[in-house]
Amino acid sequence: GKSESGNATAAAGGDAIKVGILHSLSGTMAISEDTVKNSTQLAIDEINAAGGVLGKQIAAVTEDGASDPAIFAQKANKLVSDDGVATVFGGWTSASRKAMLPVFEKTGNLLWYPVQFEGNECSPNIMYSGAQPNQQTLPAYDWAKEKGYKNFFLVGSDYVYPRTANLIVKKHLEKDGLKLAGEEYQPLGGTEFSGVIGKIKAARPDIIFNTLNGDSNVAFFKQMAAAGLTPKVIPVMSFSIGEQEAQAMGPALVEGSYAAWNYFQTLDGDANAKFIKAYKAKFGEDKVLTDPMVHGYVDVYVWKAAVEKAGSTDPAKVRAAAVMLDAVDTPLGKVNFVKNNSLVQTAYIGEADPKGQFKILWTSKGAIQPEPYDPLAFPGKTCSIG
Amino acid sequence: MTGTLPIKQAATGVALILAIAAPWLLSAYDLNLLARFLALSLTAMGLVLIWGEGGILSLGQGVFFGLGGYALAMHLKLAGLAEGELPDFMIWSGTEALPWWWSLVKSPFAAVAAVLVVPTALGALMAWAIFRRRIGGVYFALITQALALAFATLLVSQQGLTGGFNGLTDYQTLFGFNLNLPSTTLALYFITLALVVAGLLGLRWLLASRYGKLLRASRDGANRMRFLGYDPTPYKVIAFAVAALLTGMSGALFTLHAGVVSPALVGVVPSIEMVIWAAIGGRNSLIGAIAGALLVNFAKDKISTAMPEVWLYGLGALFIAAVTILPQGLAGLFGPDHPFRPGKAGDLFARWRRERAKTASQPIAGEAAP
Amino acid sequence: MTVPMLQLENVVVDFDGFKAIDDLSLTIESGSMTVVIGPNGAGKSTMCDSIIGRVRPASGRVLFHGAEIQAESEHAIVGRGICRKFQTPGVLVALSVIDNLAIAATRDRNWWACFSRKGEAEARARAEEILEQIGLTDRRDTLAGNLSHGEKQWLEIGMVVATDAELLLLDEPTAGMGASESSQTATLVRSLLGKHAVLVIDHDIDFVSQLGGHVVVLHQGRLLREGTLEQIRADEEVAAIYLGRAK
Amino acid sequence: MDAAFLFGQLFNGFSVASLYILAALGLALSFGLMRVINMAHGEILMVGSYLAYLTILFVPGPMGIIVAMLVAFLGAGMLGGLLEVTLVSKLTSRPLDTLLATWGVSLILQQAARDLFGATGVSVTAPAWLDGGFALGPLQLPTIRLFILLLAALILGGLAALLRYTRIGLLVRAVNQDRATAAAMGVNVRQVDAFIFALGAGVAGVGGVVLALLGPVTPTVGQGYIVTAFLVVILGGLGSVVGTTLAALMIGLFMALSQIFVDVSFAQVLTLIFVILFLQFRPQGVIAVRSRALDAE
Amino acid sequence: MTDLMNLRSVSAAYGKGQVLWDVAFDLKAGDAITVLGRNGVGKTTLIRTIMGQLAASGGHIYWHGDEITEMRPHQRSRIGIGFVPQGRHIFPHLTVRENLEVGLSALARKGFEGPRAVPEMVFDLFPKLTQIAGRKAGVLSGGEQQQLAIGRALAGQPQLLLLDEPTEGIQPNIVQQIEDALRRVRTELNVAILIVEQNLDFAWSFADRYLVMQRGRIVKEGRTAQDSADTVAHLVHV
Ligand SMILES: Nc1ncnc2c1ncn2[C@@H]1O[C@H](COP(=O)(O)OP(=O)(O)OP(=O)(O)O)[C@@H](O)[C@H]1O
Ligand SMILES: Nc1ncnc2c1ncn2[C@@H]1O[C@H](COP(=O)(O)OP(=O)(O)OP(=O)(O)O)[C@@H](O)[C@H]1O
Ligand SMILES: [Mg+2]
Ligand SMILES: [Mg+2]
Repeated sequence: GKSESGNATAAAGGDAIKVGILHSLSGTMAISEDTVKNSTQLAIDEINAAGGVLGKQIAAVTEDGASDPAIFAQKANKLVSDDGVATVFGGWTSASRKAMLPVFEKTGNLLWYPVQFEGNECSPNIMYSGAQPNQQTLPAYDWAKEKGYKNFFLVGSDYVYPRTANLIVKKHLEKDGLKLAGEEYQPLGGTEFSGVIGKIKAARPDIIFNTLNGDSNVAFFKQMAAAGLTPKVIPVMSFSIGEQEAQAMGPALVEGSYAAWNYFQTLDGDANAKFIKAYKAKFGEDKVLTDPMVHGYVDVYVWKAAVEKAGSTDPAKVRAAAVMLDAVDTPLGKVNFVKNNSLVQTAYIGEADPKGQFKILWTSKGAIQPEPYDPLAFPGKTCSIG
Repeated sequence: MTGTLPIKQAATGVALILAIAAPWLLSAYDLNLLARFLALSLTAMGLVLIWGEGGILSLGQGVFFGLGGYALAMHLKLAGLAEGELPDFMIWSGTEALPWWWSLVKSPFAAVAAVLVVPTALGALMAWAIFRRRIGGVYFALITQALALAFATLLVSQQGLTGGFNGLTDYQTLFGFNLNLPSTTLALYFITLALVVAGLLGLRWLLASRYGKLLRASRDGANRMRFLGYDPTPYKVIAFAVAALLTGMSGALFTLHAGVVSPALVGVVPSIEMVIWAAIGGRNSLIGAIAGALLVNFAKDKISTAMPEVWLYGLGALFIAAVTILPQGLAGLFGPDHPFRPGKAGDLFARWRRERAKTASQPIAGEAAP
Repeated sequence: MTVPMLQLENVVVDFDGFKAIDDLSLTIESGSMTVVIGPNGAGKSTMCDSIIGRVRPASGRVLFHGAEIQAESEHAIVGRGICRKFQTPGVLVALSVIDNLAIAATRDRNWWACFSRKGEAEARARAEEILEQIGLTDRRDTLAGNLSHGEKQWLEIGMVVATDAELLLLDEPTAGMGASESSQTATLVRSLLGKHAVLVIDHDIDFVSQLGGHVVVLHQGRLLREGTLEQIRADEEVAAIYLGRAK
Repeated sequence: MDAAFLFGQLFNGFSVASLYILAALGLALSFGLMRVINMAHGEILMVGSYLAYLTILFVPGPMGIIVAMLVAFLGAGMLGGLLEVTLVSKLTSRPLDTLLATWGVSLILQQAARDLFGATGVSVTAPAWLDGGFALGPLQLPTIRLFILLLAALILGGLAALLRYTRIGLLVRAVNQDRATAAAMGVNVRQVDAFIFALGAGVAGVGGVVLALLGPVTPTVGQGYIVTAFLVVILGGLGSVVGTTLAALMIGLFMALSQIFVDVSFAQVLTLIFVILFLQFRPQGVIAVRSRALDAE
Repeated sequence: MTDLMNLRSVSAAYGKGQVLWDVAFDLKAGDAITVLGRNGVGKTTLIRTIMGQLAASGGHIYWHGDEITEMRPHQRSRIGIGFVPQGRHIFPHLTVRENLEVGLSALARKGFEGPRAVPEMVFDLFPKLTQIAGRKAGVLSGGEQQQLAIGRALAGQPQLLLLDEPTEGIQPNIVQQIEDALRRVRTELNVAILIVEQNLDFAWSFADRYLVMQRGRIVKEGRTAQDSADTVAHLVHV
């Protein structure tokens, strides 16, 4: 929607708490980030309707990061310095987060980042609510190992998340004496997979770990199918295909493939049912819900709780309060932030059904403590905050 | 022409005074934007030299922009590290030792030298290789575009060495100065402004010299030049190298002001946007180029804030307008035959009269010769 | 015996199997005047091309003061002292008439010289002088691209003269000129002799006769006849293939 | 590395080349004719893809894809013609400016697609008769790839014949060489321009359908091919059809074969460098055309 | 009988620089007019303006009494104006025959079509073209190209032929052939001819009327039969 972009929501009077929402509303990432913006906005609206925070309304200032890290940094700077927001919800790609990080550290403000990522970062000014590798990649790996797969082929988009996630997977393969059948990267948005598929055929893996991002997935699954390699022939475990992507790609294409997330729309629980209902009511019945969207939604509630606990919107106090909160019930299940600014959460593995929803095959034993640095891949590195 | 000159000079003077006073007039955020965009205007001026004067359209200026930006950013990354430590991204990419070419920019002086030398040398080499083979025009434009793509793809794919898609970010000190202090920011702004003014004057001088004429001659008369005993290649090579130098500086300064350099700044799309700054400002006008860079980028910032979806339509329309309505860019509005001159209006009127006369007086068959 | 200024030795120019110049040998002495005539397509322009480096002979040699030049780059050949006017006029369209001449009149044509002022005044003066001679004074500051065909022709002749090259190759200098302009050109060309050697290609026999000089007839890439204009005019074969009634 | 893999890559090379041919032919035509580089060409591919998507919504079933090709050919062709008449024709003899103006058009078309269809990619499902593949020894050749190869060959042949043997082909070539004179000989040059532009766009539209069969249909689908398509055109030399074909084959094979040794990203970098180096040695491209003009560069 | 063409105070300009001023004259079918003047007076500009390659900035041009001032070049060609440009401008990469076929476009009513066969008359006038019909025009010599350029214009069977210095750079015996051919075109086909020519003798013997231009204006016109060539020589060569 165009109406809420740019300036503070009209509803908010002079005495409102300003917060920033910073996502790509244009460019290649807009497709994904727009939905997170929506769910964040939904949470803000709900909170405002319920009386706001500390008795004040929340006024969201929305900015467009335009899928360009430099613009993310520029706009983060604007939100914090010019608009004077209390905190910012936003970011999707790690590149944008990395570009914004210095801005938040310099200004002492706080960013809530809603997407799974590669770990290896730990800033006091960022709240990482998306999965750390040990909450998504490694659980999926352990699951595959348990199912008896021995020969892993890694396919990813060419950027930091897939490369680092795969680095971790490779270390674990090595330790466990399993086989790396191949590792291939495709430029972001790339759609020509004939070469990669040639290599997959030649290597005959037991399972493919797919960290392709965005539209490349469509091309990958189509061309795999054309080459006779459906998910039934070689299982595929995807890390960036959620409900929305499955829907957009045409569910038939991904049917039977696996995905690892901390949220599926099919999860049980009242909080989830309520969230789904509210979102659909606001944005349309045909909409589906995904993991990052839920994180974007949850972040706002956690921020609110922290502000109320701290009795202030001061970012440092809010952060300190946020990591001390008790676990709360959310569409994700019970979650809470811990000292390394990351979220304790449960991992799930789902199998895509013909409607583009996921049947949950496996659930981790309880919520997993976040670990920014995998001890095997990055020995000796720890988070220095808190 | 003579009548418009003093106005132009006065306007330039006022602009300069405003630029000097800007730190006291603008908010910190807008000042930062101004600094960034002034840095970008160096790239636009480089394009005036090669495109406007030399007739060489480069769609790959992002390469030089990136070389300058990365050269400095590499240093900035190293400057924040303790002895023996690796930059963060190398660790998570599994790179175990610092590549030798990284250690070259360990000293800030070496880094500044690299910013100046690497783009220039590469620009010269590339231009020499291509122009020597008498490749020009659209061919050159497309080859440079491919280079920009190759460069960006390479940066992304060599994550362990370049920071990949994320690029390089999070800088702390330069020459021992804390980049986060407002005083440093202010100093950097003035350095940028000074370099822009120096670039402007330097290019003015260059274009007025005999070199400028020979460059223009080689634009569409390369063969004729050869048969007058001149080798046209060096003139184009010099132009390209100078533009690369300016663009490299531009990239380095931008990186400082923006706090990040990444492949998103160097690829096909940003490279074309660079051309549009020069096109909007006026491809034959240095001042126009500065104005173009500032205007387009401020517009982008403001419009995309207000209406993100509209920006792309706006940018697209700008491209089209720049070449159809204003082929000489904004500078064309003030040039010797700007559209607001009464003479033009007269011409339109003449055409209108003719149309009328046409309908009124069909000739009578067999009309005698006068 | 001294070496002649320019020597073509058994030059062959081959265009995908078609021999535009076929085993041609020719000598030009310093300060002399040579007129080349011959039917359209005889290879006259191509001969110039092969001297100036625009096409490369398939075999044979081109010697300038005894040095082989057939493999040198165009500007290097010009640098040795050969300059050529093209059949279709070629001028530096983006520069004014006077700048065209000044650039041609500049002695030091190395690229680094363009940053120094040395020799500039001299070149300018020479350019102004030639501007007079070619009658384009009132076109001094016009962009060369905006000249008419004939004016370009004049300008190009002026440029070639301005280079002060030892050997001037003029390919159809009077094409598109009227009779009186042609004789002006003839006067101009004759005034160059002695200091310069000139090779002229032209189809205008009146003009050729005003030039005097040694006449060479090319036909199908080969040298058909050589001699004075009188001898050539008297030649039956030349009449048949070339002159027709005009003899 | 086994032989099957090597032959597989060879086949992939041809297959990729066929995509580039479809993407580049239209460019080559307009480049050859008007010296115009149409930066919006990628978006014409995109339009073709979306037309395929829409057509298949209305005409499901096995023949949907054939209908889609017709629709895409006509639709994209009309768009191309419109673009030519409204914009490109105003900029003749300023090729570099056309390049920029059409880039502007490409931005607008991309955003329009985003507004119309959403930034999310949509997907076209290939009909069943394109599923599966042919076994050739140890090789499994996907039917869909074979189909595209055949299609590219057909279109190539058709175009070559059109240019070579028809009157319009002759006029196209004449305008190609000297527009002002062609006009003075009675050739309606604007019509010829518009025709060739529309034809090239039509071919691109069919290319777009093919892309839709292989990958997602997104507002930026054309961008992935366009830079390489340009390289194919300049490598081919002066917009000749044969040259374009050879160049596409060279690039396709180079890309596929280099992937034996390196990953896709790096193969792309190598391919670009290969083209640049190749032009160093043969600046006129694969097929060179001679001319006597003094300043024909 | 209607005049073939009338020019009424036609002016033309390149950008802001006016080159033609108030040019006016009439042509009847079968006329042969020569335009004389020194270099740069605007002869080519006049021809290009008649052909429509350059838009008239003022005045009117009529063809059989209908105004054609705003017509585009190809339309003028189709109503019967043939053109042989200065510098020939043949299509270098087309064969001789194809060049001639392009000339047939002048006979098209609309669209791209036109007859396919080049009239025999062209080969009859220029027998050389038959021999080299299959060669690429770009590699022909100047004289061959000139014959081709004239043949190409004639293929469109014009009523008026505009020739801009057709003998420039042509070997003497071919100049004669061209002259002969042009005479035949005039007498046998009754084509009006407007010719710009530097060769005063030829111009005088060929044309029956002359126009002398100076600085973009017609300063003198008359009949070649009445005046001697010498009376205009001083106007042509200033
Ligand atoms: N680049 C080329 N490619 C192919 N053939 C060529 C080329 N240049 C010239 N020729 C051929 O070489 C022959 C000689 O041409 P050239 O131009 O030298 O003739 P010329 O004697 O100068 O004729 P003219 O008097 O008409 O200028 C011609 O038949 C021409 O077709
Ligand atoms: N493209 C152009 N742009 C600007 N001015 C031009 C252009 N072409 C010709 N002129 C100018 O117009 C005037 C008339 O030129 P035109 O070519 O008509 O002369 P011309 O009589 O044909 O001469 P010539 O005998 O040399 O061919 C000249 O002064 C010339 O400088
Ligand atoms: Mg010649
Ligand atoms: Mg003329």
